[in-house]
Amino acid sequence: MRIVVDTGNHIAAKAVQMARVDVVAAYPITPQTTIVERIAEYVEKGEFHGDYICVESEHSAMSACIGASAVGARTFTATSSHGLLLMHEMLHWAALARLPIVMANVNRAIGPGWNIWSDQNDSISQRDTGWIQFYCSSNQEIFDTIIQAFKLGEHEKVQLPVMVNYDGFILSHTSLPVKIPEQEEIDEFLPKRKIKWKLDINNPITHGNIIMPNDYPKIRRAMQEAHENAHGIIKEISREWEERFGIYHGELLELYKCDDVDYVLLSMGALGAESKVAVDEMRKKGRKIGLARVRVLRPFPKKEVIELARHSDLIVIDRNISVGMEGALFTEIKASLYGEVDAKVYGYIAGLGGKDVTFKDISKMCERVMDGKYGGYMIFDVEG
Amino acid sequence: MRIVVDTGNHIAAKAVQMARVDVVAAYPITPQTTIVERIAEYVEKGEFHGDYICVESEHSAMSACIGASAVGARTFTATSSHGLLLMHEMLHWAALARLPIVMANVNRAIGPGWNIWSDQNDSISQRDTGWIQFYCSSNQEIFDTIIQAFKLGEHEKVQLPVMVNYDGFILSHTSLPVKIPEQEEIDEFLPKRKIKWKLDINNPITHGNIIMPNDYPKIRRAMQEAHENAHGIIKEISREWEERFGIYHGELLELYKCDDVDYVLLSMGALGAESKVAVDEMRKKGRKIGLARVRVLRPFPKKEVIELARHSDLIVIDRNISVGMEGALFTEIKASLYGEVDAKVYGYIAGLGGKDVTFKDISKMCERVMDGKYGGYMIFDVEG
Amino acid sequence: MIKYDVVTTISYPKKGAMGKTGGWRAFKPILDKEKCVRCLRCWIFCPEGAIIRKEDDSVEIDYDYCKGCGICANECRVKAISMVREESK
Amino acid sequence: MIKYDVVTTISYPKKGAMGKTGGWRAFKPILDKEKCVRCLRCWIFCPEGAIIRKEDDSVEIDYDYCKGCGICANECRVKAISMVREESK
Amino acid sequence: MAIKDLPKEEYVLPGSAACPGCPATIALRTVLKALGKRTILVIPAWWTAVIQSWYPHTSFKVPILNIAFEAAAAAASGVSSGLKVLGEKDINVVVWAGDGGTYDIGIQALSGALERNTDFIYICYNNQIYSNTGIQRSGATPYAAWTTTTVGGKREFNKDMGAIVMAHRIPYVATACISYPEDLYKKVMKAKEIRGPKYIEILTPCPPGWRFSMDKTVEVGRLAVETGAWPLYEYENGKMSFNGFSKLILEGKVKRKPIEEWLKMQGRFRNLFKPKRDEERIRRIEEFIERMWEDFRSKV
Amino acid sequence: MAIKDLPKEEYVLPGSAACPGCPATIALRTVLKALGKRTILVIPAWWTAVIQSWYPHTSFKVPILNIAFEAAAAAASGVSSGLKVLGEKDINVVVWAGDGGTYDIGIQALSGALERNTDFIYICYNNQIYSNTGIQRSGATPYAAWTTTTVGGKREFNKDMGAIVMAHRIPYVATACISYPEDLYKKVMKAKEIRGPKYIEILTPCPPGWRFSMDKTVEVGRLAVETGAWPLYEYENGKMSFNGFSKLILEGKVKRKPIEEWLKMQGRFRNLFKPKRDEERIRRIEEFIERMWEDFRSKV
Amino acid sequence: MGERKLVEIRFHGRGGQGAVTAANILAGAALRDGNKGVQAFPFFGAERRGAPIRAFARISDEEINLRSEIYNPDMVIVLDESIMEIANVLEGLKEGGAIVINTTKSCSDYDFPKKLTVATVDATGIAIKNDLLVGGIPVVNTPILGAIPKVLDKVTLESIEEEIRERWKGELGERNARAAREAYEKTEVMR
Amino acid sequence: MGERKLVEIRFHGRGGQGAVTAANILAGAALRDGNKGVQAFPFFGAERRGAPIRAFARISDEEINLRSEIYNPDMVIVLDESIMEIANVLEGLKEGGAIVINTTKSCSDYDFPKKLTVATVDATGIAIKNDLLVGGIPVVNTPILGAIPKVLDKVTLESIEEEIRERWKGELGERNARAAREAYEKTEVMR
Ligand SMILES: Cc1ncc(C[n+]2csc(CCOP(=O)(O)OP(=O)(O)O)c2C)c(N)n1
Ligand SMILES: Cc1ncc(C[n+]2csc(CCOP(=O)(O)OP(=O)(O)O)c2C)c(N)n1
Ligand code: SF4
Ligand code: SF4
Ligand code: SF4
Ligand code: SF4
Repeated sequence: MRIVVDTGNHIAAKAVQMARVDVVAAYPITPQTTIVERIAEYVEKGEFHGDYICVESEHSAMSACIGASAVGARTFTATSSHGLLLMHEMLHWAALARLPIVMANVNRAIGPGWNIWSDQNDSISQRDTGWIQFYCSSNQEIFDTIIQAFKLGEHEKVQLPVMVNYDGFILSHTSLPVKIPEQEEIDEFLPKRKIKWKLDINNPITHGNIIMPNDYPKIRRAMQEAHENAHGIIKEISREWEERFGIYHGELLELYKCDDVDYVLLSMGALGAESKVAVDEMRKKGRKIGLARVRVLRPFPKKEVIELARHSDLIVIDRNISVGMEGALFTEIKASLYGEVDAKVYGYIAGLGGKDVTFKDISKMCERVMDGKYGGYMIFDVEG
Repeated sequence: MRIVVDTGNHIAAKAVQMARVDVVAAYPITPQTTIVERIAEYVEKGEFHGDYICVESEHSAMSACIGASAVGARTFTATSSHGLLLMHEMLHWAALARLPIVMANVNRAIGPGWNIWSDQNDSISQRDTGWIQFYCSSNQEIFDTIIQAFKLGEHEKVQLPVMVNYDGFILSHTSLPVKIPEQEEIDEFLPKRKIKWKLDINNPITHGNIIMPNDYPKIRRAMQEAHENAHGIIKEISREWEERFGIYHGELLELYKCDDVDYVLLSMGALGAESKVAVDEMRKKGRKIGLARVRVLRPFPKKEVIELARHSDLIVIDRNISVGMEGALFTEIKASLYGEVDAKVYGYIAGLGGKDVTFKDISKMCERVMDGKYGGYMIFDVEG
Repeated sequence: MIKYDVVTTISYPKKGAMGKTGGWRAFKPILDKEKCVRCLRCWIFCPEGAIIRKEDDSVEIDYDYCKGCGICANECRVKAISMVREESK
Repeated sequence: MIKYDVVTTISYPKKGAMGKTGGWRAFKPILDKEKCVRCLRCWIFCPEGAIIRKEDDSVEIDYDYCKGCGICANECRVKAISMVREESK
Repeated sequence: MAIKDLPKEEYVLPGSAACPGCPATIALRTVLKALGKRTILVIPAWWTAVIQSWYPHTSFKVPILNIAFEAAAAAASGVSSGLKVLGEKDINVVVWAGDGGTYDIGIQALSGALERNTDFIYICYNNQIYSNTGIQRSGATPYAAWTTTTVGGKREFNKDMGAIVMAHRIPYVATACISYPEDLYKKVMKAKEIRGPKYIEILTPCPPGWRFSMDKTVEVGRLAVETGAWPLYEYENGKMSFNGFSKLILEGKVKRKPIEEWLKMQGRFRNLFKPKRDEERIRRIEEFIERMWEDFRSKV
Repeated sequence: MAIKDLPKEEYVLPGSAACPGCPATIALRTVLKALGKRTILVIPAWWTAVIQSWYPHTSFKVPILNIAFEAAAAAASGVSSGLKVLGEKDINVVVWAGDGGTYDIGIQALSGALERNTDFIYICYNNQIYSNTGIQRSGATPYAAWTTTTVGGKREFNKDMGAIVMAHRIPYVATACISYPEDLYKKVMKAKEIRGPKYIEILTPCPPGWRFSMDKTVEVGRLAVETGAWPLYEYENGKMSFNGFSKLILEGKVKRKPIEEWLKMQGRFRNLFKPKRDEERIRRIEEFIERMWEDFRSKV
Repeated sequence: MGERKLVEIRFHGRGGQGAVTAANILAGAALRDGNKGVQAFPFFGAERRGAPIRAFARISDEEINLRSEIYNPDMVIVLDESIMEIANVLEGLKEGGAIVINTTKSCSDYDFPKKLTVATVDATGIAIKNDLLVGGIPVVNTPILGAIPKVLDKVTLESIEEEIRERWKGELGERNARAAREAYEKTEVMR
Repeated sequence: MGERKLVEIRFHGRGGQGAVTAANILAGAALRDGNKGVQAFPFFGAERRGAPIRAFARISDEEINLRSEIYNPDMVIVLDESIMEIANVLEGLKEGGAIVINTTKSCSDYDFPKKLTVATVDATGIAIKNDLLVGGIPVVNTPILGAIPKVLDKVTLESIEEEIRERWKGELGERNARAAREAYEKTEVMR
């Protein structure tokens, strides 16, 4: 185990290298670009065992990943924002085809106008594609989650693609210290891919031909089951990682100072880290508030959220907005709690288009709730 | 006013013709194809005032619509399933650019395997793009909604694109009687497009260049406001239509026998029509149940749903699944009710991949709830 | 054939996946063995693979699957195949 | 200029949208009017439009916006422009 | 090479969902005889996706990856790359796509795969329409042809996909036609031996789409070649050469049959002849073909 | 025509976000002088999207629709069609795209727009890389050039986009280079007068991307033409003709300068010369260019 | 038949025979006859020439809100007798329902395992007689429509004729309408 | 400076001067010196040669969870004196904080409106002397790093040198490290 100080993107590339990925197909887009550049360097230096396909678009990147994964290769791609949106059809495809592709998505706002800064509307808009979704809050977590994502996605009871999200610039271009295990340790944690189905000349199957109405729902049911399985397997993997490497980022949620509090703040990604600072500050002032950082959006951590709400009221900060409704996390948390508990749930939207959100902003939002001065629902960036 | 018997798709083409659309850009896909074929026929016969652009993909269809709308043209496209998914990036674009494009989406399941039959995963997956979304249950409603959609989208307080969804085959290929007003009546209802911004050589603006983090949230806030405005304007338009033409499909919801009931069933699209039959049957048996057909998913009819739940428990049938969570309508209804009322809400998923859902199935689902035999959540198609 | 236990659309090869498609026929090809010169044109052009090529390059028609398109008759240069209306139609 | 009241990214033309970009310069082009033959090469090649073309086709440098790339100096065939280091740098 | 020499192995099973007289299965039977067992097909949305029949059955005996309409060449890049890294050698990675998926919605993925030198064979099945969705115009639809979206006849000429692909300077490009199975077989066999991207386009007359009776599929294809409407050629090492009847035309050894013979066989060109002969449009077609052959002559 | 004859009107305002020595603004200034006020630009994602500066300001004085990276030609079809239906005449609809948005991710929209005969001018700004995202490989990147994704030099030759576009048989295709503004101006002026799709590609050396010092932008472009690495030509009525220095080369009136002169000016080709001369790759480049010119000679 | 508020009808034919068109014409005619609710739809899939296919219609006095398939039709129309060898045309047909068959046979030649009203008509013969041929193959969908008013009183022959004439203008419409009338006249019914 | 648990630093430079690299090297060095929490990040936007840019670093004894921008730095590093004419380098700088300037001037030549520790060093001169030039332009980012340990005791010159040597192997690294040491030695500080 050694410590390096590097950007989220370079760390992601490192994880890809150490996961012994067979095929990478990716297309550049700010702020993801330095991942593929780094992988290209590895290739040039002979430090990458796999193949790097320079595709001509993200749509083709995901299509190439599907092709490679379908013959049994461990497959990775990385993108951001418009690139992710352009993949949309193929995201659905990869999930319905049950291919354990892993993707790093560097969260970035959607245009027009062009905006290259972080917000999560890009990946939130993919919540209905069937992908497992993680959100990271540190470079260490990026590294660990990418390696874990292969194990999870390839698990025989899961067989699903996994998206590892992290904030553009805020993590992608920020250097932070990361502990890197030895290659052998990683190999032990993550053995070669075991395959459930593949294109095999000795076993000629056809994948993806027409399926009639009577059979189709079974395919969807199976995906839903796989997500239910993933729920437990994520926990197992988190614990295994902790045992092996002594690093633990939480499971579907990371709970931070949540014992015996009146309020729990929920946020995702880098905001989740900043929220820790906010919680610390508020604690100092004697506020009984903790943080549940949402690491996994799909499968949605329903049970965990309900458990939280049994003892505390919730304050949710979304770095996204489903226009015409509200923040996606806010919606899904309330939906999960409905009929189960009656904690109060407060929602904010903040950090759209890279608008900076400081721990002070977060404290302000929380305190306003705790002081009984907030009942509504707002875009803090504008109305703050 | 005359009555014709024709398929949902042909009726949609008729609406486009009578709305005096300037530009249509579309690409064929089952089961949408007969819309564009019909429009092509109109063009050939000189019965269409606008231009029909034969594009080479749906992505280009939406891009061309954006271009045309940006110079002030009234613009329409139609698609389905994979075509809609391929447009995803440009859907976000059209909404953020605030262009009142109208699209007919013929709901169809997503592959692999290829499945050309109705389900709503395609349009549900676009719920975060900022588009207004309607769901129709009859060919009459298709006609009326497309015309209304232009009025709504072009309204100075809205300026948003509108998606008019209806079920593949079940409506698109099914002939039903439709009342068609005279052209002059339509013209009176829907005057020429009024333009808020356009590309104009005498007023050279740049649309969509870089926008920094401090300004970006305002753009999102404005979209959210436009949706809030749309909420009221949809109601106004529904009433105006009723006054002019004597036809009324409800507003954001269509309430059917909802007075004084213990339960309200909620469903969308063709299932909403079939649900009326189910309600009739159950009423005959003395069950106190009504139907609220959800016509509009964005802006989400929060207020209306809360109102309903003040007096009755709700049973929700989704023809979609957000894998790893649940049906989207179920989620959003519960989220809307949370903290407001404490009605019971029951959810089913049914009709995926075109699996037929009969009024008997619907009654079975409802009766199971009403008999206290259902507490969980299931994909009726498989577990039924 | 290995069956995979992941539920996704994996399909296995099957003759007659759509059933005995001979039932689709309106016209039926009749082979006159006498005239046949074993050129195999009918065999290579039959869209259905419903012309069976024997060891000795003589041919036979598989009526279970012949859809009655008439290409074999059209392409046979010695007119060894003729199309006749199916009985009950 | 009409301002549109829809809130979307509509931007209006402005000279110096990025401020006075002359501040980016490390080297400064100096024009020797004597040598200049008014060929206008510097004018057409200046990426910034920072060479002002006068009525009589003589030229002048707009230091508010010249970013100091040196193309004008490189392209002037009579070497009427030379690049010198900016003072305080 | 005679028809007799084509292998007996069949990879397309009878009883599929194809229409009677379908040129797709004709083409596939021959192509798969050439490709053999060590083959993976990548198939975008188009009529063949239907012909496969449905879950849980398939009418094909080679492994197939169905993929989205516009994605075939990119998916094939992934297949090819995956096989390479996993050490699986000598497997033919083959895209089997329609003209819609090639000329129009799939051209970008194709162009990208060619540019990055993917090791695969791309076969375009050109029936000059979108048949799967019920006969709409494609970039390959010829001038003046009726489709449901070009009711009065198409206004533009078809793209010259062969020229576009050759402009990518790949090792092998060929055209073929279902009516000449030996020629097609040889071309596929040759493509198998070459590394890098190979492109083969097969003309495949479609009875409902072109509006002729289903027993004429092969005949209409033959006439396309004999009238010069469809040239048979190969492009290797940067040079074009012509095959069979097309070679004779090129060398002036036979005269092309009049194009009208071919046009008249097909209902889709009816508006050129009824209610009255459209001299102007027929002349434009004639000229277009003549110019094409002149161009060919200048190239060889 | 002399530089003096170019109009004084400026449509690019000083004080934009462009890098010092940026060839994009050089090109745009000339192009917009030719296009004039009655012009709408459609701009996909690329460096120009940045140069515009940011909301609520812009450095351009013609109306601009920014659009997604891959969508420019399609959006322009919409603009063109919309203007037509609304009766707005004689407005130049112009796509202004990078080589990434043209050769790679935008080729499909472009090909489609050409096929359906869109009335517009498509201008490809070819700096042979993705500069906006920090210098990655594009389909236009030449063989052996360093980029961040081709660290040891690109393995493939660049696409011949000119040939691909000409294979679409459109009315007008031209190449230009920022170093020859009169030539560029004339070509844009000519394109304005023609109906249907027009394609102009401008070579634009990028100092950070090609690794030369920023005062050499114009010089490097000139040398590209003089060494024959970049030909200047026009294609009209199906025929190619050559301009300026390229004409002299073609006609054998001057000899191309040695390609090494051009390569050596640019840091991106350093690995051809350091640590030691890579004879093999230099020879391949030389051959490639020689074959291109041979090919041109056979075409004219 | 007709006392029921809602009548559900299934057509059996082969790809290319125009069963869907028949269902649509029937719906149009029924509307003319004052049925507020009419509906026609194909079986949702690709048609292949010669392959067995199905189409459907619903007719009712009231607006029809049903959007599901028809499992228990009141009436079955068989456009091609031979289809009965490869498809189960009686599937789900209601006890006491009706079946209309294009055949040269007589009603009494049929012996169905259910109590049914049986109607037979030689639609093929009528088509040939009226020169209704496409590619040499008789067009049977319009003639057989003529048989329906014989067993279903929700729709009249006149409306069917009008609907046919609206769909095919001029002489072709006339010939089709004539064929329908002729079929009406020649239909044999056994209750 | 250093008694604070968390130190926030802002670099001011011009596009092309390597301010981001400097921030990264500083973070790496600080980790070597046992600071558990280190962080370095650019201002998030495109760099243009010559245009003013900013970069940032945080150093702390504990893991850093902050992900927001730095508004009130404890220290400002000015890579290019002339930048002070076009950018407000003092913006948000804490009262009592520090400023390190690449200049030939002396500390006393500056008169800031805040109470600050001022450090000056002729990084340009040192770069030229050590032949650190790219395209004729002096590379000032490594030399100026040497000045930092003079005013910030969370990081040592030795660690900075090591970090530099790891980044540029061989002779180039040596020259850069030497320049840093020389800068350290020549830095003038006024508290
Ligand atoms: C993104 C997308 N758009 C449209 C379709 C619908 N679609 C499927 S196949 C097809 C046409 C295929 O045409 P072609 O490739 O020429 O093959 P053919 O059907 O003629 O055999 C279309 C439009 C689709 N599946 N996906
Ligand atoms: C779908 C999508 N993918 C990727 C990007 C990121 N991106 C923006 S510009 C660009 C490269 C542009 O290259 P080019 O067109 O050659 O223009 P240049 O930057 O060289 O000026 C890329 C990859 C994007 N905006 N959208
Ligand atoms: S009629 Fe057609 S399907 Fe039957 S054997 Fe002949 S060619 Fe084959
Ligand atoms: S085509 Fe005719 S001659 Fe040839 S094998 Fe077939 S039947 Fe015999
Ligand atoms: S130095 Fe560059 S920016 Fe300045 S005037 Fe000369 S060409 Fe223009
Ligand atoms: S290039 Fe030189 S000579 Fe020509 S106008 Fe400019 S300064 Fe004068």
